[in-house]
Amino acid sequence: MVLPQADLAQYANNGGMSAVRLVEVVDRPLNLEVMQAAVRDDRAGAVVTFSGDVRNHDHGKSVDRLTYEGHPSAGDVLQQVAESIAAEFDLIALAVAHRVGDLAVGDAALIAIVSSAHRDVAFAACTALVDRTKELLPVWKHQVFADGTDEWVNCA
Amino acid sequence: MVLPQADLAQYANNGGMSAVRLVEVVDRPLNLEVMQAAVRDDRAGAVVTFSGDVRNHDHGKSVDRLTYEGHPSAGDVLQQVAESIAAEFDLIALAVAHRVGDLAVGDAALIAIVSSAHRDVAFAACTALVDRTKELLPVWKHQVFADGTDEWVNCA
Amino acid sequence: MPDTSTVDVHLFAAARAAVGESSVTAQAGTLTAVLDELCERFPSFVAVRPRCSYLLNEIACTDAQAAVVAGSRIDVLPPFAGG
Amino acid sequence: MPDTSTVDVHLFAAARAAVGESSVTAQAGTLTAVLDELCERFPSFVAVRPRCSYLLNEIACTDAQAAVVAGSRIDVLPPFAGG
Repeated sequence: MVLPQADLAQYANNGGMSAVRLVEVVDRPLNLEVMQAAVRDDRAGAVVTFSGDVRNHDHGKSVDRLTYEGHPSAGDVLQQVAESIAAEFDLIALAVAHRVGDLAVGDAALIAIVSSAHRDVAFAACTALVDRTKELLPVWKHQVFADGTDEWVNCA
Repeated sequence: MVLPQADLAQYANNGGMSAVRLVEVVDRPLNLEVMQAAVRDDRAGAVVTFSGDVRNHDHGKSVDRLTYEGHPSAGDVLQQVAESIAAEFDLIALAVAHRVGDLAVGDAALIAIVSSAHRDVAFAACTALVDRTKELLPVWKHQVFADGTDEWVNCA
Repeated sequence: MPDTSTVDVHLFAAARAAVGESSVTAQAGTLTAVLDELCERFPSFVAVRPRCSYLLNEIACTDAQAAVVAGSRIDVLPPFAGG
Repeated sequence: MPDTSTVDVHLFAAARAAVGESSVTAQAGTLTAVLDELCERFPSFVAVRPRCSYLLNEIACTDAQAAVVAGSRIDVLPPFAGG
């Protein structure tokens, strides 16, 4: 799918070797240890990891469970997002994964890891990776609340 | 030790329940899994982890090994730093640990983890926790290079 | 043989919930004409339509008057909510 | 019985490396007088001294003229380099 190409073009700014080590959109639990192992590199002084987990509440209501649905292009889009971040920041390694399917409270929906020689770059790149994934990844969240109501997030 | 009290006073701004779950300065490998487990909380939507690892290079020279030395007050100071961050940001949980003694390339020297309901707060708090730890923690780094030279970092 | 006067519309998330199907066929025409047809057939889609973005044969399409020729594929994408 | 006219000076990291000992005793007086004595006895300490901060009985001391009475403890702290 080419949906985000126009959006992504503004971010790419070099043609260096890519730091992208692992990108996946998967229907199973995300494995933080495997992802952290994938970015391990003796040149890295700073590793920043973001884990976006299912909260037990939203808009003041108690969340029972939720489902993420992905568009068939989600894996390709996440790869493009990862490459755009790797092109923009001076990174050593990057790994990003989004889970789809049924998740329970506490489960990780999105894990993003970057490493760099320096911490300021690593923090900035990880923040941008998460922001851009949320902006461009064609994934949807359906929440079911403890009171039996439900919603498609951002579409209520 | 009361060294950083004056520096820390400016940061404390509320008397809420502390999110601090784990603080340690230890002479053994840091355990990322144990620390991530310590901050687990169903209210948390965003967990940001920083790992400061021993790089294989510095100032363009190849690093062979290094030693961190801590002042006896380091544990107390790190506790104060952790409490100051917990008071300043709307966090759910926080864990921070610094290793002392002999480290090899790739070993984690500092691990800082924060969780919050929202990612912007978690990124800002983790960045501040790392910055403040580096500023105030009475710990010193002695690097030995592959060429046999050595240095006390920041004191050359 | 496929019907040579229709297009395939694939619906996701809230759009699928509104229509009740993950894909439907509609008459070829313009993007806006296809969406008008969906609104007529599936009144719940009226509220979702303005929030969605659209792919025409896998390429983002923001031109309501774009020609949607027979055999085309349209993807109806509600606002993303990953992470 | 401890010597009642001296103070204990504890040295860390680069300061310890310069002096060659992790602690030494010096004559009571002012902070600057104690540091002057160290510089005289341990010439390598001269280069490190201006980079250090000091604790007097576990409290940060930035006043070079602070009185360091007999039995006091001084900690000599080079610039921190954690993380």
